[in-house]
Amino acid sequence: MIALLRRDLMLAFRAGGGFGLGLAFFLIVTVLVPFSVGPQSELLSTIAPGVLWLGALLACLLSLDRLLALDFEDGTLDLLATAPLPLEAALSVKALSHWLTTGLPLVLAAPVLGLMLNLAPSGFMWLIASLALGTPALSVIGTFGAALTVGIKRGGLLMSLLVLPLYVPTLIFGAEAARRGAMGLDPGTPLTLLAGITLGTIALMPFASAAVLRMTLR
Amino acid sequence: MTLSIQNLAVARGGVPVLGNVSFAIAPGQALILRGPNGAGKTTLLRTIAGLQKPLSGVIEGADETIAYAGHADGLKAMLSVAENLQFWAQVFGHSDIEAALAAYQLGPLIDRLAGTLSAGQKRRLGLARLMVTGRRVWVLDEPTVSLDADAVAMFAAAVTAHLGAGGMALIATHIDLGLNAQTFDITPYRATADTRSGASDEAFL
Amino acid sequence: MSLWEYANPVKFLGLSARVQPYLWAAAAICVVVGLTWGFFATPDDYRQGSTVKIIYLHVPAALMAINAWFMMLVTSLIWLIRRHHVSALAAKAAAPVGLTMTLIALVTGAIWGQPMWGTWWAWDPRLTSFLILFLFYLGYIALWEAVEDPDTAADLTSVLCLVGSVFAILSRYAVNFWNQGLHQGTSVPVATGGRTVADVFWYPLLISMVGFGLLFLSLVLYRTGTEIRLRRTRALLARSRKDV
Amino acid sequence: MPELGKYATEVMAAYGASLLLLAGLVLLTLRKGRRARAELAKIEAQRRG
Repeated sequence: MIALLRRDLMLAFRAGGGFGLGLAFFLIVTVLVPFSVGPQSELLSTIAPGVLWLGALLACLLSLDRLLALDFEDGTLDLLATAPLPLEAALSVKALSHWLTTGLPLVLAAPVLGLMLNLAPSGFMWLIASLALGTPALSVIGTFGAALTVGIKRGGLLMSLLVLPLYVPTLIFGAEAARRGAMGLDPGTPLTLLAGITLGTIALMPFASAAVLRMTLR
Repeated sequence: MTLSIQNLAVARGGVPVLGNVSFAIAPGQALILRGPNGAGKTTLLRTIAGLQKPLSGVIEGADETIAYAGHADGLKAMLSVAENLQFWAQVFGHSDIEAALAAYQLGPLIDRLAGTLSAGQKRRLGLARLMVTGRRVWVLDEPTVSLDADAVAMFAAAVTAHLGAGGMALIATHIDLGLNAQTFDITPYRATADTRSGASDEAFL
Repeated sequence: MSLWEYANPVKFLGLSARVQPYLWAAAAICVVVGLTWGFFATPDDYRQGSTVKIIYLHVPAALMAINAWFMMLVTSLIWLIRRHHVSALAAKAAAPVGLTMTLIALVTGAIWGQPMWGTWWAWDPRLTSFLILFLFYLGYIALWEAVEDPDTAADLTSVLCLVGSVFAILSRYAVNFWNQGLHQGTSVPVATGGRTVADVFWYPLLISMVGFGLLFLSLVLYRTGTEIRLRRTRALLARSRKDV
Repeated sequence: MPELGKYATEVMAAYGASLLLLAGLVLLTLRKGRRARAELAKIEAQRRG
């Protein structure tokens, strides 16, 4: 398992591995927001938590179709399926490496972008907390979407269509927690629910993803 | 432990292609599969490797013993030869890649990125992967594609050494490897009406 | 004789051909009677005026939108557990019907909302939930269309339906949490235990709901038959290619 | 025609749109069904003939 994680991380950091693409996308989307809604700082500060959450979600989505498609094309998935490592574990590791290369940098970059969007000072801590809690769920759910569409030619668009509705609860609770934090309200309830979703998906989704992947590889 | 196949029927895309296939491979033995294109060699090998379910029949001795090599080698272009090999060794719980490197004369290429190798070199790396799995049964689908005569000799030597150590091999190939092995022609086993039961679309007929 | 015998596609076609004329007739009668009664012969609500007549479309469609997904969930489970082809194909057949019902519920809801709430669209929890359901239907149908091998498609869509159901319920709670809405309480008594609509509105509504249910059933039976014939065509073609 | 009062447009629009959608669904269903029947009949005839 550690070997797989190391390999995936190594691949992500090598040239052409796509590390940083999600981050750059996040940056650009956030920078474009003031251009589209106007530069008024009150408006920006109201929508900042939501915009940052949506940007992070889209950035996660962007890198998902590389997650399994490349391994499918070069036969790695076939070989992994015959390896002693259970497919559930392999997919959990894949989701983890996706989070480490996409989700974690987003969490770390969010405060900087929060500054640019005039996020209320009380909101920073909760923004980071909600993203840190929520982005793992995005990676795990995304892995399921990637497994569903891995055998389909040009499956990227279809994957977005399948994954985005599944992201709704995570987005609602995550953005709600960040928003309440920014408004100085107590974000405890949405944050707890978000943690619940994250833990639940981490525990259960790999089984669904592995089941689906076995069906595709047949 | 013998690999034994009894009355196996396999399907491709829901349509039965082979039926009533039976054979056994004892330790130290190899079996060469032959048959025209589209006869179902790949489907049969994938079924034995556990990548798809048989329509019917029994496969014994295949649990966690098979190393499969298909048309794709599972190599990453951005990793070096050693890194690719080490990765597969670790996945299978081993760490020694020296023997595999030596058998396919990959030593001089060890730091090259796999993406910069020629097709034949990639294939050699893909076959070297089998040696680091430590698995006893090699299931190989057209392993000699894009190999030159020298490389085929390396491959034959590697298989012979594997058999000598009590391993087994099931190889679909058209060329003569010079191995001391039985051949098994799958042409007569094409699925017929009475072996078709179990096909997924049978209910619609 | 067990119910599972009708899981055989040919037997299913026979049975469904026998009951379909009655079903279609009953569906047409109920829909026409319910809607005509509702449209022509019910009084206006003292608060909502004539817009209350939209209820005879909105509520049955919304009900069937959810029931269709529930039916797909059950048939998906049957496919995954017992691998009966009819079950998987019935789920495939039901999806576009459910999608249309969801769309009707959304459109009538929006048209109703305009005079009542003063806006075409409000991010009311129920409307939003239906929008999410709509997206799930779209994804489900798109996945069926995208996968070539029919059995793999059935497998994948079944798992998507299962996982989607869990997330749909999660979304429902999330949306409730996110916005306590404008929507009036439920009008269907089974959900609340007490009826909230007067008898004059209730009987035509009931007939309408039965009608939409029967219409759904007829459509699904017919469409399942179509899917079975398409699969049979495919199977025969595959065989003739192999036999040549 | 019942007296629909000031909401006539809305009510008519709701009924119109819904019936249109239902009719569209039924028509598409029937068309697809007919085609499938015809195709299957053709292939079965070929097999017998």
